[in-house]
Amino acid sequence: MSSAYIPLDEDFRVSVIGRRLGGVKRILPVMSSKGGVGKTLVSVSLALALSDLGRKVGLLDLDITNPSAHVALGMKLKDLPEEEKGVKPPEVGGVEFMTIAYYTKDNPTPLRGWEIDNAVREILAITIWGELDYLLIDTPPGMSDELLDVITFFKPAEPLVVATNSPLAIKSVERLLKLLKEELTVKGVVENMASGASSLVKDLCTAHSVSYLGAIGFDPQIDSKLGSLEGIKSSSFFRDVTRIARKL
Amino acid sequence: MSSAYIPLDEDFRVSVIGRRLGGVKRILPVMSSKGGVGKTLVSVSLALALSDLGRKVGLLDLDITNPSAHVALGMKLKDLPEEEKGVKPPEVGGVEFMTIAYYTKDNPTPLRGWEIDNAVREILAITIWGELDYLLIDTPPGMSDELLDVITFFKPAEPLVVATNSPLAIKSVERLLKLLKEELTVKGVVENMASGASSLVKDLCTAHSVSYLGAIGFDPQIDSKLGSLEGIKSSSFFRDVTRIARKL
Amino acid sequence: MHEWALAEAIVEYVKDAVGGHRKIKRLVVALGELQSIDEEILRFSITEILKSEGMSIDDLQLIEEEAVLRCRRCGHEWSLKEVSLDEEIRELIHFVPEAVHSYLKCPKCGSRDFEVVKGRGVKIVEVVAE
Amino acid sequence: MHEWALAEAIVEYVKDAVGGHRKIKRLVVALGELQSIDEEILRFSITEILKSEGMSIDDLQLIEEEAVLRCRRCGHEWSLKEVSLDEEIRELIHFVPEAVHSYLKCPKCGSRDFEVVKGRGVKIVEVVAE
Ligand SMILES: Nc1ncnc2c1ncn2[C@@H]1O[C@H](COP(=O)(O)OP(=O)(O)O)[C@@H](O)[C@H]1O
Ligand SMILES: Nc1ncnc2c1ncn2[C@@H]1O[C@H](COP(=O)(O)OP(=O)(O)O)[C@@H](O)[C@H]1O
Ligand SMILES: [Mg+2]
Ligand SMILES: [Mg+2]
Ligand SMILES: [Mg+2]
Ligand SMILES: [Mg+2]
Ligand code: NI
Ligand code: NI
Ligand SMILES: [Zn+2]
Ligand SMILES: [Zn+2]
Repeated sequence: MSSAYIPLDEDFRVSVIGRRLGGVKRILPVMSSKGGVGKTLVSVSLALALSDLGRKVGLLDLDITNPSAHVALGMKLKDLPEEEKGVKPPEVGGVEFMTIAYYTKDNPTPLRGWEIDNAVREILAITIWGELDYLLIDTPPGMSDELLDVITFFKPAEPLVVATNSPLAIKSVERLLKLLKEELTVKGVVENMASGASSLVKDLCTAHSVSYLGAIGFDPQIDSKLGSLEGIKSSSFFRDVTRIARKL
Repeated sequence: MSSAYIPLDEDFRVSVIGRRLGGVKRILPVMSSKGGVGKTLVSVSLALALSDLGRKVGLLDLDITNPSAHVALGMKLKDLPEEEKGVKPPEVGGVEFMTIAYYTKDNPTPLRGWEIDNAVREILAITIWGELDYLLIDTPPGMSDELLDVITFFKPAEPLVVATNSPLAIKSVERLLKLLKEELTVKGVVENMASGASSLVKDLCTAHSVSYLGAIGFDPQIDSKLGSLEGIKSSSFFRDVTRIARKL
Repeated sequence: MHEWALAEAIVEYVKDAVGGHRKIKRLVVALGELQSIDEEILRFSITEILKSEGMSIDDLQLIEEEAVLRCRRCGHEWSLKEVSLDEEIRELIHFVPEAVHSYLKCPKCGSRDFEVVKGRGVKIVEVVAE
Repeated sequence: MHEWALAEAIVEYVKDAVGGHRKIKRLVVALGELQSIDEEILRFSITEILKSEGMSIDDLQLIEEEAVLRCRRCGHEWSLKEVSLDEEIRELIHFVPEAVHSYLKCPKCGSRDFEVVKGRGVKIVEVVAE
């Protein structure tokens, strides 16, 4: 069969990933098996907020079949990233930003799992990050290739898990916390679209002994501000995220 | 390599799928590459609404690594489905309901793409649906194995695409419509969490020549009603879904 | 008795494979250990279904295939003997073998990112028509 | 010149593969057609990086591998000659070969659910130390 996952020790690309991440102090994947809880907005805003706080920040969109961080950031995808002994992630709002969308250009890109895995390895092998204080990783929902690859290739990763107080999100996040805790240390849970009335997310953190990192309130304006850095930075969403950024 | 996708014509399970779906009049996958737009709530509510309207309905949760339709339906996952020359989907609220969660029991179930594909084929081969007017399929976000398998195995499928007016959802749905239209006829788009103020979803339908099937308003109560059939049926969400159900 | 459903699929496949032939000389089916298929029920089901299709079979071989699992993270290979899976969980895996990822971890490194290299479930090895 | 980054990965892998050896007798690398790797740049990069690591190489073979694609839906197999991919798109695929799914469909049935059977990208075929 041709459609196989290449074992890690037989893939030359894997040998260089450690070195590519060598200048990165902390790796924070933003995760949640539930879709639509705000992973993309949290990772984008957190990257911008940390950069505003004077840190060197990278952002990697690993939602390979549905990348959207560039839409939130308002990137036009016109130019290819510069090549210099590898691919230099273009800078946006002070953040080094890498996404497969530079190459797939908002076309539908249906990929089977092993193709996603292949794309992830390729991107990690060719992307030349500068010295970074933080590398944030936007991840897709579900519990499949991208997620497993994040656990495999980014060490030590400190996942930020995003949850809302919807019962469906709580159930998904519970399963994710269980999985993550088997393999690494979870940095904490961010509550999004918090209403104040529900303590479901806090209770979840207590039950699973993970830190509750703070809440982001529901921001009815946020959608209209996406695509503009000034827009995002003027939002109450961003103000709440900045409060969380200070704690990282 | 062992981890390969089995070619369709070499997989004995694939030979029986057509027959398993032989008694199903219409197949409606509920899709959206964007997470959290309401695929699960729409598929669950639509199944209940069509059943209330006197139709024979089946519901299949194909969100293999993050099944949640059973949570919305309040299924306890205690008993296994009955076996009788195959697996009979248990009935809930008049709907024949099948999910991998009967077997994975809300444990984390990280699966690589080819494993998801394998699970889908297995489930389709062993599930014995009764005569159905409608089979609704809940699908995961992204554009990977489950989605490609839905296109492969369910023919003729009439996808219902769920969108919200968030710019990130619009972009994802645009890519999905482009893909789907290459291979089949899209039944139409359902707008969820509609505010009335935005025409983004209607504009999308016009631009891509697909039907706009109707809007489901934002229902601040819906989360508190999940897990109870009476709860769901008493919601404004359900009222809006029923209006759409009548048009199918 | 969901073995009946798998037998139907096997017969459907075999019918295609042999074209119009009514007599099957040999059918070899591997039964992966992980799925704990009931060999007698499967044998009975295949034979009955073939009969109901007006077909006959000379030699139906059901061969067991030991399960081998390999960790994608650390490379460790193991068999089901190395781990404990109680009866109830085996029953769940019986229906959808991928459910194994809900219940097992690599015995060496604890990862669930392992794959079933061999012995997952039912596989047709050989079909020979008369 | 992102070939340099791939060359670094190749050398990293080769260093592991040959243990402490400083002299590479033969290194064979297949270049899948889909990725349009610049052979000369890759050769130059590998040689330079090996040198900077205090290593030498006798025989560096870069062999081209034709791309074969197969439709998962209809089974059709095809090569890049059968389809048109303009220069700009080849450049995008050059960086991440999976991007091919954004630009190509099966020439027979129109599906994007195809796979690259052969000739995707760079692959190490053989490493022989002195
Ligand atoms: N705090 C918030 N207030 C209001 N809307 C929000 C908030 N967070 C997220 N959203 C909405 O949810 C949508 C999905 O967010 P996104 O970051 O794309 O989630 P994910 O990446 O988890 O799928 C956004 O487009 C926005 O409409
Ligand atoms: N019409 C609505 N009004 C209010 N909240 C909604 C509505 N539709 C969905 N939601 C919220 O969005 C969450 C995600 O819905 P879900 O059906 O799980 O989306 P998906 O299956 O697309 O990921 C729900 O748990 C609920 O909190
Ligand atoms: Mg996202
Ligand atoms: Mg994204
Ligand atoms: Mg869902
Ligand atoms: Mg679901
Ligand atoms: Ni059985
Ligand atoms: Ni290049
Ligand atoms: Zn292991
Ligand atoms: Zn085809």
